[in-house]
Amino acid sequence: MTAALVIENLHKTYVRKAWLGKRVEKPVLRGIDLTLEEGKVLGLVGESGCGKSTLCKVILGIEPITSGTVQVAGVNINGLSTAKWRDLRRKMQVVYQDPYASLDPRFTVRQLVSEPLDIHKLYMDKSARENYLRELLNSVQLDVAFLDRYPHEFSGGQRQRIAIARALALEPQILIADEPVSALDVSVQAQILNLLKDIAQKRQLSMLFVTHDFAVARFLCDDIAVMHQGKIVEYAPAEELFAQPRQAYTQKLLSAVPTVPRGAL
Amino acid sequence: MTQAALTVQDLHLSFLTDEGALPVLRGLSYTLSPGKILAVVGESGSGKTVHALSILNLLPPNARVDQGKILYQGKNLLSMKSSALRRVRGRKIAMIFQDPQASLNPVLTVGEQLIETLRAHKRISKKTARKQAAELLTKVGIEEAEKRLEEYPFQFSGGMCQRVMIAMALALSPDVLIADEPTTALDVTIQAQILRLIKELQQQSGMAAIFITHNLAVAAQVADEVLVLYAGQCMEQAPASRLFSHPLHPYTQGLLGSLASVERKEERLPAITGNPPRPGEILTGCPFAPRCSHALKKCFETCPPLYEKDGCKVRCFLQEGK
Amino acid sequence: MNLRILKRIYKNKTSLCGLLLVAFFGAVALFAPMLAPVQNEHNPYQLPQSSYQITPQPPSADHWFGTTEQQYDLYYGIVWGARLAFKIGITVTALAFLIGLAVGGIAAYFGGKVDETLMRLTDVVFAVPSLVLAMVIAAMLGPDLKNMMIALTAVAWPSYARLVRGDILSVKQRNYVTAARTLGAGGPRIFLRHIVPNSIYPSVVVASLDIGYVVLTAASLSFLGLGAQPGTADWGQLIAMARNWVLGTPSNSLAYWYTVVVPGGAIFLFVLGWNLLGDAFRDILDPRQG
Amino acid sequence: MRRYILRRLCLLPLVVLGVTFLLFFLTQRLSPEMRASLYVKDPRQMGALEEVIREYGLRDNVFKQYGRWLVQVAHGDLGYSPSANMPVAQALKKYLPATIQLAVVTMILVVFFGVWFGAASAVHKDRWQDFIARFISVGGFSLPIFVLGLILLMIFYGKLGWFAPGGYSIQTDIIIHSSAFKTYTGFLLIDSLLNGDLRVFCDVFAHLVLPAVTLCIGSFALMVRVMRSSMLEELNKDYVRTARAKGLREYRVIYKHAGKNAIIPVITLAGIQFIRLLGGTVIVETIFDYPGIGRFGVLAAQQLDIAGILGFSLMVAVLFVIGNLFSDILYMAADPRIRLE
Repeated sequence: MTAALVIENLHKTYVRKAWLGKRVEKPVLRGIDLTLEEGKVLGLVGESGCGKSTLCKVILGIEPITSGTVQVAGVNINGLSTAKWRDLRRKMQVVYQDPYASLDPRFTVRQLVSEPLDIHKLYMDKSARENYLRELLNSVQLDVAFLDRYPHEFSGGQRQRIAIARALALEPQILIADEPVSALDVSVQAQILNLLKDIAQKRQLSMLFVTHDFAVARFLCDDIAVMHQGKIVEYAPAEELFAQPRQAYTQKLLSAVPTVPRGAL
Repeated sequence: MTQAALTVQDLHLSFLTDEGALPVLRGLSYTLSPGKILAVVGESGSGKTVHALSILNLLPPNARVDQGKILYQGKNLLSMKSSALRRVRGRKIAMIFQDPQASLNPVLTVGEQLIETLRAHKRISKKTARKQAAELLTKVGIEEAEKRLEEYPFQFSGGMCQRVMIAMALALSPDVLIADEPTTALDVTIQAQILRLIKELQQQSGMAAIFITHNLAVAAQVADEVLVLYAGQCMEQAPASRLFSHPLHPYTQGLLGSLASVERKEERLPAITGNPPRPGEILTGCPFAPRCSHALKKCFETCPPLYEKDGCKVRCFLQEGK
Repeated sequence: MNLRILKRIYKNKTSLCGLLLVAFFGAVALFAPMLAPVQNEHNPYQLPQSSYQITPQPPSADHWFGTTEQQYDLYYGIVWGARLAFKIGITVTALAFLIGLAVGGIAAYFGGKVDETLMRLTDVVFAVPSLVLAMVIAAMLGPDLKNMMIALTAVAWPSYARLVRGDILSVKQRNYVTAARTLGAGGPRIFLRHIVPNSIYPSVVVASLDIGYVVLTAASLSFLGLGAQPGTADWGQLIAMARNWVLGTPSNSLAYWYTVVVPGGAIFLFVLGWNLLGDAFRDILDPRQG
Repeated sequence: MRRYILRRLCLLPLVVLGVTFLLFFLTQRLSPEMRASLYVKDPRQMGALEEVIREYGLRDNVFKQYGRWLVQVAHGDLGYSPSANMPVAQALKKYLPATIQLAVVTMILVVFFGVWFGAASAVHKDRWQDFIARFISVGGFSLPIFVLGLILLMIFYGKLGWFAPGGYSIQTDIIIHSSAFKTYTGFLLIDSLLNGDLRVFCDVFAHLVLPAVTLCIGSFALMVRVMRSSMLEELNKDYVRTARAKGLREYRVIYKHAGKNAIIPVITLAGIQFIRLLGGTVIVETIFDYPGIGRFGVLAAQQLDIAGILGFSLMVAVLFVIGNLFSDILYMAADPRIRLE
């Protein structure tokens, strides 16, 4: 069973060239080793500033790698040509945190979800395209009538569904979810979490789920990696980690999570 | 019953927009008993923040109080003269906000902003004010207070800024503290520390507090009593222990259900369908009816009153008989 | 989108009167041949001269606005001056905007060294006050209309370059642009479909309303004798001719008030109209600017 | 912070060089004879231009000539100006103080009234103060300087006889050039005070009023607009709400909290404004016959006096550089985030 995502000793340092050649270096990833098995959901949990979003950017090729290797679906992304990157996009897609910023305000839902199809020349026939779009919208529980509306006409939860539909358009094997529910209200958050869980199971997706909320991670993830200042401090199957967290940092994080006293519910 | 620290009576408030006045608060009433923390829980658009701002009349220009009173020591804050209200702000009723770094003036040192608060209400020299400011910082857990007074807000972390805000709020030991989502912007470890700090200081000083949040779990950490707000109306209000053990209103049950728990793995979250109403949406009947799985026909026609029974209030026809 | 803008303009009084002013001057410029019949065929901007008498004459039956020194008819000057103002304003703004769009676009799109050099170039042009640089260029090229327009364009494009570059850079960081990259879209596709529509639109509108400022600078150049030549229907030139008559006669110091007030008023109202319209569009498009 | 100043310091000479090259490149359009005046030391040489052309190789490629010209400028020799019939360097030295004096007085007017009106209009948004400020601001933008200048001249000097044009009256002229009057700084306003001669001070100031008022309208309009939008932005910020929640008096909330932050963009603008003023002096000094470098520049341009034009533009570019640096330092003093970066 080949792993969907293999990261070995990954380093990422942001370099700011100050005047007169003085270089200001800011290491963000300090040697990450991580593997995402196929069909599994890996939770990446950490506080703000631990580098989890940077890791997503590196995996998606938005930020260059300083050192170390990243293999996506068996392909090493270091120094990959744009053509090869384009093919890789069909295997790996992303859902971002801010539903208001990740959708172009001037595009209708139809244009948004069709963009990946136009780029990769899929379902170019008009009726096939229309049916596929309807199918995609249904898979994220969105009313087909929304196809010709603009993002500003939707709530946060609905926009995130549009973003998910767009990510699923290329039928990827790997989904990178960078804190997809953090910006949503609690009731809407639950709907999107259920949706992601169904999609992951139905499509046998391997998902890297980034979050700062342990409770959300416990609900959705099979394994969990705890990240702190650019390093993975603990990596274990979810139930094992929650049963007895080994690292002091993980224990500290877990004890700080506010819980609701469960009554008769 | 000792005199309430603060009473809100039938508060109606709306936003003035191009398309006319959008109602945001549709008759909110509650009493805050002294020495107690009341958590006001609501999702975005529920009107929880605008209600907090109306208490000290910090409303944006396009907000308008249509009806209702806010009583503090028998006087209605809403109709108070601005000079009188100014003596209440900060001295009797203090407030802390969600984004600590943005709530401090970036071009003034932390010391200046603390001293300014003290001297606004007390006739004391700069020197004594400075000493008291240092004590306040130490009290909220900031080391080397003397040195930190000279630093600017951008040299403080989010958690540290919130501690400064708390120090500023408690400078004149007010009777009531209003905290508008004070830990939402903070990491979970810092959030736990700030919640503990607020609880300790509240118990030491015996002041009352209104704690506004969208997260029931955070409310559970500090609240003595919880009020669940939805579309500008109180859906349920009860002592914390009862509300979490026996939630009566379907919305409260839905909220508790959709909150993923860190204690055990759930197969599926019993989420509430649909979306929270946009602020100002015109609603007939019970605002939660469209998303409620137990909704009866009459729920869509008339809005249920607030039934009250031994200290718990709930706005739902299902509770009519009980 | 546009209907909303028109509604907002209509509702806001100041922008409405801005619209009326611009429309009024537009009509005057359009119907110039009817309002003031052309005297000299091959150059309609040549002012008719009723005689060579030096002292300007006050407004009268056949010279509604009076005459300047050497009896150039002010009424004809104002009417055809409006057409010339539009001609100068539109050509210079359009040209300057295109250059600015190219320079700003290239600088923002490529970034790095290209961005640095292009921006330093704009800094150089910004280093000298626009009027001084225009004055110098006009002097070097020799004072006539075409050269003046070249000078004005050379001075106007850098502010557009900076405006366009700023807009593009801010949109470039937006999340939906990164999202497009992760969909596999190439650089040019992202630039044309996502970046340009979201960034250029506000700049185009704000830029088009700088016509007022361009006409103002053109008039200043003519006033200094470095733009239109005496006898052309250019407002700035008309005022230049009024300079020696400002102090009037020993008996009545305001004798020749009209030689300054009439062309001066024309420029003021023209530029005011564009500025009022510009403010309205700036508020509507970017309410945050307040 | 030092790094920030260092960066600005290295950048500015580049800009000045860029300006001079741009202008020098423009002069190439003209015939060598016309360009010869750049290299003339004294008037007698004006006759023998051919010799000057050969001597300075005015037919070589532009870069060589530019290099030679730069070296010459470095030695302070800017050539001879027929329009001012004196060497350019000397003309600049003679006229510069008057322009600086005018610009500084105008700047004080612009900053003081601009900030005051801008803040007032923001605080009383959409009330009468706001409409007046906005009308003055748009009006100021639209009213050409020379129209305003001529009208003011017509009314105040023509009709009422106050504020005569020119730099100073004839009597003052005699006093200034008399031996008793010592020039310390070259700025008449200051020198007259240092010499304790109040009459000269008042006379010079009287001649300054109309030009200053005319010059400040455009910049004042811009300052009001920037201060207004900056103040509006700050007033909506969270820390202003905190200040009110603390029970501070309203004026303290507005001026100490919001004002202190709102003034920062105004300061950076002040540097750029100073340069716009120099642009304005060109017209104002011409209308009011005020003996500054602006008038010198216009005469040079009108008579196509190449040396004069280049010398004038160079001086303006240098003033720009100094003005920019000055506003940067002011900016750092006002904003701790930059100062302690």
